[in-house]
Amino acid sequence: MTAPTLWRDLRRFTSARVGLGRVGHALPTAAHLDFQEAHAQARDAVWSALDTASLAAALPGAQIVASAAPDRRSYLLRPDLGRRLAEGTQLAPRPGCFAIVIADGLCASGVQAQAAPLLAALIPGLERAGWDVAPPVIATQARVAIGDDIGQALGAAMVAVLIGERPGLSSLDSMGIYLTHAPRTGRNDAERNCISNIRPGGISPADAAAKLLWLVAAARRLGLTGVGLKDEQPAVLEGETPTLLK
Amino acid sequence: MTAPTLWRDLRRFTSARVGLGRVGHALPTAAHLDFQEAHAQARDAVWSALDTASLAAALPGAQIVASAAPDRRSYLLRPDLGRRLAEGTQLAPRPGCFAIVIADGLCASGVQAQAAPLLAALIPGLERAGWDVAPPVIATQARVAIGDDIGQALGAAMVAVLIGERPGLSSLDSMGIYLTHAPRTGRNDAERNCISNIRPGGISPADAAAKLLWLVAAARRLGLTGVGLKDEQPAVLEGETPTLLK
Amino acid sequence: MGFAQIVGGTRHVFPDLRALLACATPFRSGDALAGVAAESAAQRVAAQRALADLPLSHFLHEAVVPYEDDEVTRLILDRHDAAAFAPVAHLTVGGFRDWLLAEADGAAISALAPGLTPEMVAGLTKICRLQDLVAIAAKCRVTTRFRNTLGLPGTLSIRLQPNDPVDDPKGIAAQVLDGLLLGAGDAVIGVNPATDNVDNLCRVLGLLDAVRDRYAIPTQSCVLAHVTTTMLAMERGAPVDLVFQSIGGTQGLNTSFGVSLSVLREAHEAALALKRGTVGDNVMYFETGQGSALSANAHHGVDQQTLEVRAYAVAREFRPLLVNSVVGFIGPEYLYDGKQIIRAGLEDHCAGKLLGLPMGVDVCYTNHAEADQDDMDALLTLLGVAGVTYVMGVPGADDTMLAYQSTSFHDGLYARAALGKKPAPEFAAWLERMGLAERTPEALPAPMTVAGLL
Amino acid sequence: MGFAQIVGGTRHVFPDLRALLACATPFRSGDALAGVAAESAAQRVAAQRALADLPLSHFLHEAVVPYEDDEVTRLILDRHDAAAFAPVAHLTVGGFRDWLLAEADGAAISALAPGLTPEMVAGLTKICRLQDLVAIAAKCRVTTRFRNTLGLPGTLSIRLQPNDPVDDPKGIAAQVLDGLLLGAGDAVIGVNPATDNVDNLCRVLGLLDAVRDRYAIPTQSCVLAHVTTTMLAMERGAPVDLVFQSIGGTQGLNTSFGVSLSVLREAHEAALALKRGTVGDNVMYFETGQGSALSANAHHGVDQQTLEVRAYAVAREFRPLLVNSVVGFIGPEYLYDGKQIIRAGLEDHCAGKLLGLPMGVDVCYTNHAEADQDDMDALLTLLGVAGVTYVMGVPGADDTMLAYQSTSFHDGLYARAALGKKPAPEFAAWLERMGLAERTPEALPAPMTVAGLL
Ligand code: B12
Ligand code: B12
Repeated sequence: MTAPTLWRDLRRFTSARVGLGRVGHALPTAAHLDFQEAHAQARDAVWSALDTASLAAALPGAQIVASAAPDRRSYLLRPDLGRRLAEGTQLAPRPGCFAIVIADGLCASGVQAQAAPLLAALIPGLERAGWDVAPPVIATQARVAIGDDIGQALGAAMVAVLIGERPGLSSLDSMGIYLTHAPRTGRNDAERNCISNIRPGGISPADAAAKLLWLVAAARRLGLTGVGLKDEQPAVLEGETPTLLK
Repeated sequence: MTAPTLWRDLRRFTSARVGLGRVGHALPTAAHLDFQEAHAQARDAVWSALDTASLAAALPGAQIVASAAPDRRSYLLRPDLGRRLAEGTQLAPRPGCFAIVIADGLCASGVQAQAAPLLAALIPGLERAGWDVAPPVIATQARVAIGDDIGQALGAAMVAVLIGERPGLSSLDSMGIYLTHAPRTGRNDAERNCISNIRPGGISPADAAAKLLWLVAAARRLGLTGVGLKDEQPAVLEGETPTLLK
Repeated sequence: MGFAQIVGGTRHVFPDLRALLACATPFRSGDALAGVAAESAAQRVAAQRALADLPLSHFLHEAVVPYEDDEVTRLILDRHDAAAFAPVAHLTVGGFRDWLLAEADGAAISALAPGLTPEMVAGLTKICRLQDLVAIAAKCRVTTRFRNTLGLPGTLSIRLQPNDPVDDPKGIAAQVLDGLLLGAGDAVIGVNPATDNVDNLCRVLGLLDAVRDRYAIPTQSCVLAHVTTTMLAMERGAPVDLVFQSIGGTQGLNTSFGVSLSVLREAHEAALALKRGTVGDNVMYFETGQGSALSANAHHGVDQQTLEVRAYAVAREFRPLLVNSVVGFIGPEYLYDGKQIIRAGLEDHCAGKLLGLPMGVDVCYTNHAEADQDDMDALLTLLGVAGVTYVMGVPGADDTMLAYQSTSFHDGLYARAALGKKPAPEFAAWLERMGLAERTPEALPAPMTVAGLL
Repeated sequence: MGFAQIVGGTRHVFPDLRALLACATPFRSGDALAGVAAESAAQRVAAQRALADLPLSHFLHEAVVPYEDDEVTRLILDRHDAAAFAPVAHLTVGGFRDWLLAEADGAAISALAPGLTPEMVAGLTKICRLQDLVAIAAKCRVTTRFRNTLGLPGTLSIRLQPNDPVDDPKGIAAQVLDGLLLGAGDAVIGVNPATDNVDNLCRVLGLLDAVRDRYAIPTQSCVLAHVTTTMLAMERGAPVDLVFQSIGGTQGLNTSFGVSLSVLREAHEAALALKRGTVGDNVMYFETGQGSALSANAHHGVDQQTLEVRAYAVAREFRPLLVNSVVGFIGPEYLYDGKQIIRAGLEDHCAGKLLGLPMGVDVCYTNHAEADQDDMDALLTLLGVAGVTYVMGVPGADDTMLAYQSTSFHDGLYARAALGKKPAPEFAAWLERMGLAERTPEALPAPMTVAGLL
């Protein structure tokens, strides 16, 4: 280590907004306007809709449902509605199954792009582990806890909710997965596990599928998800492609 | 002058919020909450409506018209609409008359209470001065400049707009009068004169009528209203009842 | 000439500087009312980017209101000082922001002021965040004098505003005493007269002058009548310290206010001739406010903030003692809510200071706007940090004549205490002498009574 | 027992303390969502008046969440210190506000803290304007220590928050360097781990400890995993300075966060046993935020701000080094826009300080809220004037992992410069030694490289 590293070179190591320089104590104009532009885009992303038809086309057997929130504005201001299925929603029971929910959440694009590749890695793994995997349920204007309603209706043994995470200035395409053992209406967040930041620049769908399979296996062993289930999946060494755990 | 005057005694001399005391640098809690209460009331007053029927009943021959603002919210955000008559309003021409407009403005209660007493003093004075006084026009969702439209439609020589002034914390009942010579659409505010704060605690309707008659006479003499016409009505001595000027 | 900028894959085009400035403005209701606001956040950012890249020198070549039609434009361009402009002549608007934040100090900014046009400054503020508006303004040094010294670093002055719905002398006197007890009045003791009656004006002028004289208060008084009425009062020998007038950024608005540059010039000279100032001869007091030009239909399709800054070009021509933007005074059709009022207040203050003006702000709102005391506390505190020259002081924040809420005398005390600010030095010494510097006495200091003032 | 108050001729009735507190709260979306907000401005004022007249002692007799059902209520009432309460025992809520503003000084407030319940403090803040929240908080003195001293008058500290979407060591290191260059990191260098994987946690803990050690930075580090995961890491010998946990104001919310008082107690003891602090032993870091209890359906019909203050009662039990409200982090369903976020941030800060906590605030917003950088500048500046202990520092204000906007390192510099604040003294001395106190060098100081940190 000899040649001095320039401050702005820090940018090579991260997508975070480092090395921006400064004018007095403030951001230089260019960086400030970059921020403003990103903010305008992220705000728009909140209002983007999940293209349920094309998603369903890629996922044979998928069923499309809606939450009790009638529109986007209600969705944003009434999380209680986003956690409940719309009145009268019918789901065919499938006791003991592994349920999969794909929810738009706060930004649809991440789910739109990554749900299918993730499921392509996940479902075979689940089936190898002996699970009866129910066809995915695609839910719009939905919050994480809608998985409890859906899981209960199906009589599922576990539910994984793939959901659009809120858009950030540098991520309009992030997906999270929330895993809940024995889902039923009224579960709390301490009873779930979470995998977050599934997106380009974050965790890949393949790595996320591997981690989820590890969690599912542990959850079955322990008979629970949540704080009682610690993610002890061995750390993947950088550069090494993770192998699916059985 | 011997005994010291207490700070709070200042309140005897004014309805302004003097002598409130202080806690540190702040208002004492009671004064702070009085303010909050007055604010809640003043905000409601903005949304009060002029009872045009009872007003018209008190003013024989009065005609009721509306501005182009369809509702209160548009009125607040679109002053341009409040300055124009609603599409299709019909007014019978009365060339050379003195026109009187009663407008709700930003708070109806002052006009509601004081327009009639003021006109009771004003109209005879105008008539004594030889004016042909047109029956009052009552205008809702109206701004001052609606008098220009109305005056033009009537072919009036002068128009006085009696209008509800914006509500203050200590005045939910204030009326203003704006006098315009040769009214026509497009007049600006430099071409009007104003009498403001007609209300209990402010100028009485009788004093306002006297001042208006003085201004009308001067305007006729000079052939204009506005900055070119200075209010040189002799100051009324305190306690003395003003006599109507011929 | 037009401007174009690509944002998010879309090409946004702005036909002229006027449109560019308007679209670059953070959203406010008045620009929407005028139909000149950006249609989307993306379009706004595009305009801000294009504006940031625009050379400052461009503003010398494209007027937003035609030179031929408007005496304010002529004033701006004819008075432009190219030598003063030189240090920033090579910069873009974005570069100007960077220079101001990184390099400029108070002296450099003061020297620059005659080289800046209002439109350059308006453009700058449009690409500033609140904190930039605070930080830049805090660097500016503007000092003015009449009977005391306003604008020194570390000071915050207050206009004592004892308005009465009928100009009752007792009501005015009681409010003056209340304000003095609470440390207000160093900027000016200034009454908005309820009527524009000439006798009445002279009477109120006499009252204020007598109060000031009686207690030897090192401050100035003003009655905010129309300038032409004040000129009449001067002719009649009334004791006029400061001449007041509302002004705006276009000739058309000033016409609708019943004034012109020549009327103002005449009034300025008349006031100077009275030689009533003791430590200086800044004799004018101006008020402005975003939205007034649009209200008078004299806005030429220019956004309200740019027009507001143009009003400051009118003000600086007359070396005023005080200027303030009555930011939330007019109503929600121009500044809808607390957020818009807060931003506009900081813009106006910063822009005025950059142009070398002794800027105060009437931190205020009306009852038809979506704002409350919390918003005012925020704006007042921010302005204090930004080094505002003065704010209003109204008993209990309630102006019983103008029907709006401004800052109270208490608010002034809060701001001074929270930010470690002092009144103007001469006035601070007077408060000390009168025993009013520390706490408000429960009984009035011996000679100060309402009756004694009349 | 109920409360009644006449306002504007109407009699408003509030069935219990819970309803009274809720209706007295300035409007916010979360209370509307919960169905507990006042229905009109008049009803709100009525509640505020009735609340102002309520004796503080009443709060010792009426719990807003039943004692039997809730360990937080039990903690609050069982720990109440009657002797400390004595100086204000005779006051109403309104009288308490007056006393705080007029008479109390920092020492009196510190002595009082154990005598205050969260509900008393919540009640107080509901009848305060922003400026009161600023002025009262500015009087409070709360100092905590681990490897440096936080909260001294005239200081403003920054949590350096170098989050990375995959906990990439290089990404974290680059952000740490960026923050140090810009003067951030005296409150803590604290990473939110992307995953809750235990190995990963240990790895990140090791990285942060190595950085701190290598440059002898007088600060502390923290990885904000779930407390039970951090406990596992401690068992495995990882270098844990501070134990972090999100907490709330009801037992039900804490259950939904997977914690309880006994879990926190266990973690506290484990961390104390490590004896890693050099100048003090405040080893806990808590985060809170209005709305979380409602989100977890564990709010018992209590308004969100009262519940937030109850969370501070949980925090103070463990003598934390740092507490902060993540005020705009959760979303518009609880705090709709900049106005609500600004007020809530100042409420939380003031309330926490009164209860003796080292309060920071995550001055922040999400992209689904109606807020922007201007609002954050306002809140940051106001908090600075109020004497906030610390704020966040995120590169360019953009947290790429948590997907929200918080204060940037630049914002920290702005606030310190605009308000004349310094970092914690030990850290300030370190910045001086490293040549980072004045300006950011264009090239990194010799030994500071990303590679060098790994
Ligand atoms: C708001 C206001 C303003 C705003 C108007 C902008 C706007 N778009 O609203 C601003 C700040 C620009 C303003 C300026 C002035 N104002 Co003014 N203003 C008011 C205020 C507080 C409220 C008016 C109101 O609610 N009107 C009712 C609403 C429903 O109607 P509107 O159509 O929206 O209002 C129009 C008129 O009010 C008009 N207007 C406003 N002020 C004045 C003054 C005069 C003399 C005239 C003819 C018209 C006028 O402007 C509005 C838009 O066209 C009143 C005080 C009060 N309590 O009413 C003083 C008041 C009317 N103004 C007054 C004065 C003196 C002035 C100035 C002449 C001050 C000066 N020296 O320059 C200037 C210039 C006025 C002009 N020729 O245009 C005096 C009038 C005294 C008198 N009896 O003559 C009043 C009574 C306050 C006072 N006592 O000082 N004003
Ligand atoms: C908002 C948020 C919160 C809020 C949630 C309140 C609310 N009503 O929204 C608050 C501040 C309370 C919070 C708390 C915690 N959070 Co959190 N949170 C987030 C965040 C930023 C956004 C979530 C989101 O958009 N969800 C999608 C929307 C559409 O669905 P939703 O139904 O509205 O969201 C629900 C879930 O997100 C849930 N939730 C929030 N956090 C967590 C954490 C876990 C482990 C679980 C199971 C659920 C959960 O709360 C919401 C309401 O029910 C994510 C990061 C991200 N970029 O997504 C982290 C994130 C999910 N949280 C995280 C953590 C660690 C926590 C805490 C455990 C921290 C702690 N030590 O206490 C606590 C406790 C969580 C719990 N058991 O409830 C981690 C999870 C890491 C992991 N892989 O396990 C994340 C990924 C951030 C991080 N890396 O630090 N959190």
